[in-house]
Amino acid sequence: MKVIDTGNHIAALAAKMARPEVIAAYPITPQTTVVERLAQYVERGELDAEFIRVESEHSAMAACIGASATGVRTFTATASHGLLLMHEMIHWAALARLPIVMINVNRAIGPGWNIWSDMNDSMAQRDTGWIQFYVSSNQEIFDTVIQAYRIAEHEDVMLPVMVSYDGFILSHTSMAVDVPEQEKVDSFLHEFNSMWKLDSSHPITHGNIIMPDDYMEVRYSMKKAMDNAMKIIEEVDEEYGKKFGRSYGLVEEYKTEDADYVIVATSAIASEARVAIDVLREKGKKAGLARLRVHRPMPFSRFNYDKMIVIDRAVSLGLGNGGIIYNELKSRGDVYGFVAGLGGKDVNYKDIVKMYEMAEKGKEGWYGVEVD
Amino acid sequence: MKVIDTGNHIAALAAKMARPEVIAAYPITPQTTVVERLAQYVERGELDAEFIRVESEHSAMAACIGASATGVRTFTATASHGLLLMHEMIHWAALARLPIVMINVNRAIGPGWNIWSDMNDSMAQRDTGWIQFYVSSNQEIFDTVIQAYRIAEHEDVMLPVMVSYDGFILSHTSMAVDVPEQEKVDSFLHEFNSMWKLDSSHPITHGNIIMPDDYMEVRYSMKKAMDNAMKIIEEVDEEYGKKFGRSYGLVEEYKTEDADYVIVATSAIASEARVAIDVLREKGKKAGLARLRVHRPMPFSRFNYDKMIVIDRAVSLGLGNGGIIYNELKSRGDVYGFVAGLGGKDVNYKDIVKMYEMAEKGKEGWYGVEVD
Amino acid sequence: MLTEIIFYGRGGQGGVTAANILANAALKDGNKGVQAFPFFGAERRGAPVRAFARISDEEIYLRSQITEPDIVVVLDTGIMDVLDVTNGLKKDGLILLNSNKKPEEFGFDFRTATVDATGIAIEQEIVVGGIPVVNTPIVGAVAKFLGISIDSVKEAIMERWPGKAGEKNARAAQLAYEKVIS
Amino acid sequence: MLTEIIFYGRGGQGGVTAANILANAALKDGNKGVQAFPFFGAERRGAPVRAFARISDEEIYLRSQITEPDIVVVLDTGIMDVLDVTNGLKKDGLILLNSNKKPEEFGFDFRTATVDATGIAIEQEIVVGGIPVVNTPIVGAVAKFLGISIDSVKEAIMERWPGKAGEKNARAAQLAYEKVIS
Amino acid sequence: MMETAISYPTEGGMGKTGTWRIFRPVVDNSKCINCRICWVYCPDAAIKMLMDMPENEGKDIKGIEIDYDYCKGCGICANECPVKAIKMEREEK
Amino acid sequence: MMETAISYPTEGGMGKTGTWRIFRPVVDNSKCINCRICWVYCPDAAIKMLMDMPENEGKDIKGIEIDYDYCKGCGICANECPVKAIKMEREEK
Amino acid sequence: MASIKNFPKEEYVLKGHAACPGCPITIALRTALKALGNDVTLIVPASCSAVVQSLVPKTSFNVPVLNIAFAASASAASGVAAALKRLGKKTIPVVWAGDGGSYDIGIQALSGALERREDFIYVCYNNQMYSNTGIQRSGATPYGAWTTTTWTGKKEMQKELAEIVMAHHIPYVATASIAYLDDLYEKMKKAKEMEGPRYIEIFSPCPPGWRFDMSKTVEIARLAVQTGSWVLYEAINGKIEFTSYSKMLLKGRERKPIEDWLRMQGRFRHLTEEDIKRIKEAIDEKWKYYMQIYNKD
Amino acid sequence: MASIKNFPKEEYVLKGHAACPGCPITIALRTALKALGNDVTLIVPASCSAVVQSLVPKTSFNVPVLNIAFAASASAASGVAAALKRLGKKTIPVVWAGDGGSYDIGIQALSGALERREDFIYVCYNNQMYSNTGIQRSGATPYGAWTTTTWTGKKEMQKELAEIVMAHHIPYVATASIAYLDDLYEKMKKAKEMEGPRYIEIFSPCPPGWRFDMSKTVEIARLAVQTGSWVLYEAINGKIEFTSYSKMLLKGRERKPIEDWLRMQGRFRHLTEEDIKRIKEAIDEKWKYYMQIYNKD
Ligand SMILES: Cc1ncc(C[n+]2csc(CCOP(=O)(O)OP(=O)(O)O)c2C)c(N)n1
Ligand SMILES: Cc1ncc(C[n+]2csc(CCOP(=O)(O)OP(=O)(O)O)c2C)c(N)n1
Ligand code: SF4
Ligand code: SF4
Ligand code: SF4
Ligand code: SF4
Ligand code: SF4
Ligand code: SF4
Ligand SMILES: [Mg+2]
Ligand SMILES: [Mg+2]
Repeated sequence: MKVIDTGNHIAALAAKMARPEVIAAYPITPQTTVVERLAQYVERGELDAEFIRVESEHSAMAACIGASATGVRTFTATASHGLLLMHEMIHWAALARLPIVMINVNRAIGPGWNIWSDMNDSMAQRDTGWIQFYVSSNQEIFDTVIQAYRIAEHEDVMLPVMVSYDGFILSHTSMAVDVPEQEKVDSFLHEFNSMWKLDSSHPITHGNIIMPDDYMEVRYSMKKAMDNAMKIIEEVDEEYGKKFGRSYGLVEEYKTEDADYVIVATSAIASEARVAIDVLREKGKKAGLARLRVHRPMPFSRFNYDKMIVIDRAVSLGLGNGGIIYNELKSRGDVYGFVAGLGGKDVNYKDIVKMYEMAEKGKEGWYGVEVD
Repeated sequence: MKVIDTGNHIAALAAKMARPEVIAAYPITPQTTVVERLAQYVERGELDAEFIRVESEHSAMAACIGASATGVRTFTATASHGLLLMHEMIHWAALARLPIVMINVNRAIGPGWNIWSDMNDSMAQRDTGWIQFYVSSNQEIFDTVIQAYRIAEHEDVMLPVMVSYDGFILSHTSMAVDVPEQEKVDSFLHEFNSMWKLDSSHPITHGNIIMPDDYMEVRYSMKKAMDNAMKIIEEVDEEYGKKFGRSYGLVEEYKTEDADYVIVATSAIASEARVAIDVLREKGKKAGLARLRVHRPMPFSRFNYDKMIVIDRAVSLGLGNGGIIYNELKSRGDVYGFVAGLGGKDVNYKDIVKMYEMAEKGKEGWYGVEVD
Repeated sequence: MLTEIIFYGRGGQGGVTAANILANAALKDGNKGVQAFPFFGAERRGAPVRAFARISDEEIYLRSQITEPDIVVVLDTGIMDVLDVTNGLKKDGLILLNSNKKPEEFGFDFRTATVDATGIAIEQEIVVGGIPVVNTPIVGAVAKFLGISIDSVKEAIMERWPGKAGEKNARAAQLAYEKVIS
Repeated sequence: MLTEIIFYGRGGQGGVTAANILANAALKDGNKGVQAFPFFGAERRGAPVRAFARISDEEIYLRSQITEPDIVVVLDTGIMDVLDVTNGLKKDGLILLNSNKKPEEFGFDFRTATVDATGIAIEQEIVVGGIPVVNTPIVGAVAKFLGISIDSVKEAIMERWPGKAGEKNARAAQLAYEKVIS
Repeated sequence: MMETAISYPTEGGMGKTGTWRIFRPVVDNSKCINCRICWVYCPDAAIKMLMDMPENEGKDIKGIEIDYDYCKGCGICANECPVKAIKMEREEK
Repeated sequence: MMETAISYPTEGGMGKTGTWRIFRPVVDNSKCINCRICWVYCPDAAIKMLMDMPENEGKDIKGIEIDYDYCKGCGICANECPVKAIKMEREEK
Repeated sequence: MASIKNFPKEEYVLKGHAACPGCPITIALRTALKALGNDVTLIVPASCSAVVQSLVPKTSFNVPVLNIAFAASASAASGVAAALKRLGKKTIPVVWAGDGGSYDIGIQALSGALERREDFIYVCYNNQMYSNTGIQRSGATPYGAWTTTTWTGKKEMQKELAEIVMAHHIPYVATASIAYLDDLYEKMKKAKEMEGPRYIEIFSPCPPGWRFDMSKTVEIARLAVQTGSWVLYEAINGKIEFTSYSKMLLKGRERKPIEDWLRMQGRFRHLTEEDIKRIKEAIDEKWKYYMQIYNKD
Repeated sequence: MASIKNFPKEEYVLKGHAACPGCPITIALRTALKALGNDVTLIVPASCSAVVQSLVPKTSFNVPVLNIAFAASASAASGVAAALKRLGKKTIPVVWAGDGGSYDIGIQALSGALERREDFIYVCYNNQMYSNTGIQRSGATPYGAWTTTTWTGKKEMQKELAEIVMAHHIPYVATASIAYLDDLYEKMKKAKEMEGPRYIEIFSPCPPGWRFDMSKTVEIARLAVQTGSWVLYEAINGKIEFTSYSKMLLKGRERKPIEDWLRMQGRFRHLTEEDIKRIKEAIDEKWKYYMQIYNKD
């Protein structure tokens, strides 16, 4: 069925169709309509689940942890400061190996308060042990949320998954989305499955004091799970493709085969870049695009291009020019990095064309600020 | 004066001698004795300051922000989960350009509860816009806390500074420290200086809604401050050296001139590695050491070695082998990465010698776990 | 072909709804690419606001804001005192105004159309809290210039408000479709 | 030269304090490198615990735990039932025990020394909550084997507990220094 | 270059917010009894009492002045005025 | 390989915690009145009532048994026993 | 007793701010600042009040303002207070927070600051929901109210934050309303003269959030008091005294029917007779208790 | 009335755990679990109780335990409760938290869960400080007590968390003590049979933290009640009833002198006559109030 709706409502719809048993979330712009819609589904009886209207995001993630540890599928959504306030519990969920799925609607961090798209919020969680997706369309939001549960709950993975997309640009933009039948989704997702659970008939304790050797093993097993995830993500995506007719991969390539320079970007900018590629090609430039869809695990091996132009909407200040993906990919070839679109500054295909042309001249840096 | 005391007590002593006006902190192992000692100084009248016994770390940082914004010097200290709970306010302090100085005593993240050294706590804050030091001895704790105030409050910087060191390994180990006279410290530190402050005779508002263009400028000005910090850190260190006879630089080199492989490490492991270098040299191997003392801003340009062996005590799971510094330096040459010592697993010079010998054979990865 | 549209109105006046209904109607008419989105501001009720729509027969990859629209729709001509609605409008672009005046009375250097959406709303009794609802008639009018069938518009309206309310709104759209002048 | 020492005792018995005083005394004697640190455990009162000291005439860069000590000090021989205090001890290493027995009675394959620290503590009336404080006498005894002057030990004790308490403890250290047998 | 989010007190922070108005309060000062109710409740501080104006000092004057540059037309003044001296009229544009 | 911090219920989680003891509770069961006070207060669950033991079922038996493997020697039992049936003695080692 | 006739003419909320037409926040803040004067530092967490200030680099608040993260107002205020003490200034730190930032996400910082006896004034303007993010339920949302997270009406009774704060045994606790500005002014003045933590909560109906015509903000606030749904009182060192209209109710004036108040608000449109009965009973219960206490004294 | 004679013989706290000798936590938990049975899920935040469990992969608690971050117990419990409801299980989520994790850092999650009317039992064992990190002050630390962050004695009165919780109007609130285990057992049993949020606070003297001989844990707890410094009561739907020894005090039995209690504890060693007077007065004041209420009823 074709549905036309905002990214947030599509996210809520996908979550609903994944049949979580417990949802705990706290409102924050621009995520709010995800939560509102889910509350509505639950109150109208369209989704048979418990909705916990927590009093903060720290509690939202804690409640998901409690529910997941008790053995049910969970969902939450947040953005920006909400995500930051969860930070402690985000680490916790990963170390506890609980397959929680979370939407993060990317929004800049304050002060000053800025409600627009910027990926510093989720990128600042890159070291927490979560699998992280960055998606580019409402359709992909839907498909990725469903995939996320399969991946998170896969016995070789058992890690939480975060699906991020640009605030307003996707969250509040209506686009057409193909929504499959509930039965098809049901048959794609398996019964909830977890690595451990609390059950009074088999009492265990989770999370008491752990000594160094065991701790290092726990961390190593998470590393292995991430390694596995790289494969599982592709397998799940392929199976999804067979069933639903859409798949995306870890990195989505566009005209890269003969490209002189490959633009690397995520999310909305990556979509917009596709238009820029067409413009550049018309100009006779051999431009290509590699859209990074999965940032953790980072699919390093997919980046075998001679020359790359990385556009970052998040920065690690004090790390060269700051671009996070740029810095991570720097070792993979000749890389030009641009930081653009922070705090929701609009980045359109013309800007991207300009960046391309700057890179050709060996330039890189921050795009769109008066650099003195 | 030579004093023999634990890293934490030395940190408290240094903080005291920097004369903060407001301290807000919350106890957490292994930071606790920093807070206890400072409370004692204040209650005994040895330090004329307000000590706010906050009810959480989120509040500790918020209180420092409030005090700093009102125009006084501030101090706090934390570790592990405390640092994670502060995450939102850590970002806030940086974007507000408040020169807060914070000690972080590195400790692993739970679950399970693990109180031992591991740098995932502070490394997970690498994208927050704070200047970050990692120090290797109690003497360096003292010297760096003093330097930190000069750097943070420098008009070309105006960013908060975090000084991290290994839990227990430094925090609870007594070593001899040369403590200068209070007057000398006073003359090294200037009057508290800030970029802005709240004053009812000149009312301003800080942090209301900010639109994309202005926001991007704020971020860019932070980037410039980080660039400046690279220089200022060295200048301050040099001046400190002239005055107190000790200086450290951004990267401390040991026998690197003719080294075949340069070991790169931070904190306690970097100190232990010095012993390993001597052992390796005795074995006839041309080993060198580059101790990374400042991780933000990252002194990329100092890493001009052909072959490096990076030992990480923190991981970004899903980013290759995970080692954070390893991944950041990968583009600087031929780099072998080891992850070691997570959750306080002891890493001694013999382990480091082994890693060196493994790297020589082209091996890298996680050290000290049964890798299957 | 890609058409980009900006709706000008006030916070609470339903510009975003108009853009949404239009996009839905366009989808029904077989357009593969449709987008509708608000201006991403922090505005409160009453303040002038914008909404956007993109319609294309192909998948749309654009994610940026619209700065050079093909069509500009003005729901409340009062805001023309505050801002220049022709800003960025393509040379061969169209301005559609909610007004009972004739197009030429506005003296724009652009192709201009008018429709008395307010009048139609009052006539069809779609008034909420004393304020006439102009977004459904306006969509009817704009559909005409986009070659979108009025039936699709009405269907889209009925989907949003099933029942009585939808019918009245659909009728208003139909009337506007018929009455718009350019 | 680097000397590494492990103190075995119980939580609350003051092993860390002993290590600290020893390190301070060593510093006073001109050693450039001194370290004293607890075993980094999560132990509660009463549980067997360890503390460590390193002493060297040069700067110490080591930051790892001590696994092959030169000297092992046992504050409470009761814990020898629970753990092997000779674990890792260097072949030419020394065991110093708080005991009124003779060294040879323990039958270790290592050089062994004993001092009746408990007896000295009782004699010097350094008893807290009914439990004799053995850490200061034991430091006096161990100093002897390290070539650390007993005056430095006493000075270090007095720095920690100025006044009466310090004096009693210093006297205990002195006595132990004199009475230790090996 | 903006270094951090600092703002300075300014009248018209959001511009002339009078443009947001759909209904306009119109006062009949001859009815006014100087009760100050509209003045104290106006959320936009858009009402001034005539008697508070320096030029009217000492005069026995009744009535208010509405700053239409900023009045957002909420109608609270009209709703609260005890003598119905204020009426809301559709803004003509 | 440890995948996450899971623990299973085990007696002696910290080993034989009786080794922590400095003083040892010694009971004189002839004084005991079976009041259960020591049993209920023992923080280490180291006291068993003789009458609760299966082998003593039905018997009119008085007294307790202390599990020295785990008794940490806190002395609460001795302090609380209403008839002073328990004494704390210095552990001989 | 203060009268609006004597309110200072100074305005610290400047014209042309960003609030919706008919917003209760600026009504409350105008009067509060008239009472407190401008030697204050406002600490404002995420909320409509943060938006109302206008956009950087302009602000409509003519006093120092520290905007702060949602959960952090009372702790940031503790830092401000400590710094002001060090600087020897008399400036008063005043938190200006919504009900969301006070009842829910900021309550830990608030409770901690109260226990530490911080020297500041905490104002909670209570519009009974998260209005800034578009009308979600908060701990202060009353039973039965529609919000976008309680589509069929909230199932739980609201938290009673003023009671909770009183259980912290602080020097001053007061409730107020934007309809009774002389009472609010008086309470702000009293708070200003005291030391230690002081808490004032202001009832603030929000037109878009509660779904009523923007001209009715004050009227609805007034009715809340007159129906006994909101109560005006103050507690100095724990001793409660009713004030203004609520005092008259206590002394016997008849409460207006709660339906009058509920009917005016779209958020209660869906209430069943049963719901209304439950609300009525809760109010009756509350007043029975007040009367009992009052008559005992 | 329960008697220790009838306590179940089952032990859910296994021998050989990691608590200090004389620890009040395991005394409390042994009895609590005897009352609640093993169809529970314990939610334990950072605290001594987390350490007491022993080291991974062993645990001394023979019921399911979810250790959780310090600030997160009541919210994690909300998640557990929701999941159990979905699974149709009768298992009771029981938070087992220290005073630090309840009075200070966990109070926001607690307050939120109470407002939402979550179906769980919250137990706060109150040892009046952060013992796990080595004796720092908490909101529950009494006036005058030495801790490592209040070297000269705490300057503020303790927070009254049970009162604060009561201001949330929940079905069951009770205070208990490790000295009165029959009373504790009874209260746990009552709580077990109820629905919605239930709160029980257990007074728990800690030998290393309060500086007393480890054999005196129970004695000190008993004296706290006998001197009237700690009060045993329960409130069912807001109605307060004193219980056990406190009831006898209410009925006129004489309170023991508070000095007896203070003198036993190293943490109060430095108190001046004046301090003691202040403490005494506060207790007298409290009891005067109780007596008043009691005699009025
Ligand atoms: C940590 C965090 N979570 C969520 C938000 C989003 N947020 C901003 S304001 C707000 C609601 C504020 O409600 P209230 O405090 O009642 O103030 P009001 O908007 O009603 O004035 C929310 C949920 C945020 N800024 N930070
Ligand atoms: C966010 C965070 N801050 C601080 C700590 C350190 N910490 C662990 S337990 C504890 C004190 C616990 O006190 P309480 O809740 O009273 O329990 P008790 O130790 O007294 O049993 C502290 C401060 C932590 N684990 N997490
Ligand atoms: S209509 Fe509203 S904004 Fe305008 S003057 Fe009246 S009260 Fe003020
Ligand atoms: S409310 Fe009416 S009578 Fe009172 S001052 Fe205003 S206009 Fe005059
Ligand atoms: S001494 Fe303590 S641990 Fe041992 S049996 Fe008695 S009460 Fe139990
Ligand atoms: S307390 Fe004493 S009398 Fe009572 S059961 Fe124990 S040993 Fe027997
Ligand atoms: S939503 Fe309500 S509280 Fe917020 S600015 Fe608008 S009227 Fe004021
Ligand atoms: S410190 Fe106190 S509460 Fe903690 S385990 Fe020891 S006795 Fe128990
Ligand atoms: Mg609100
Ligand atoms: Mg405690």
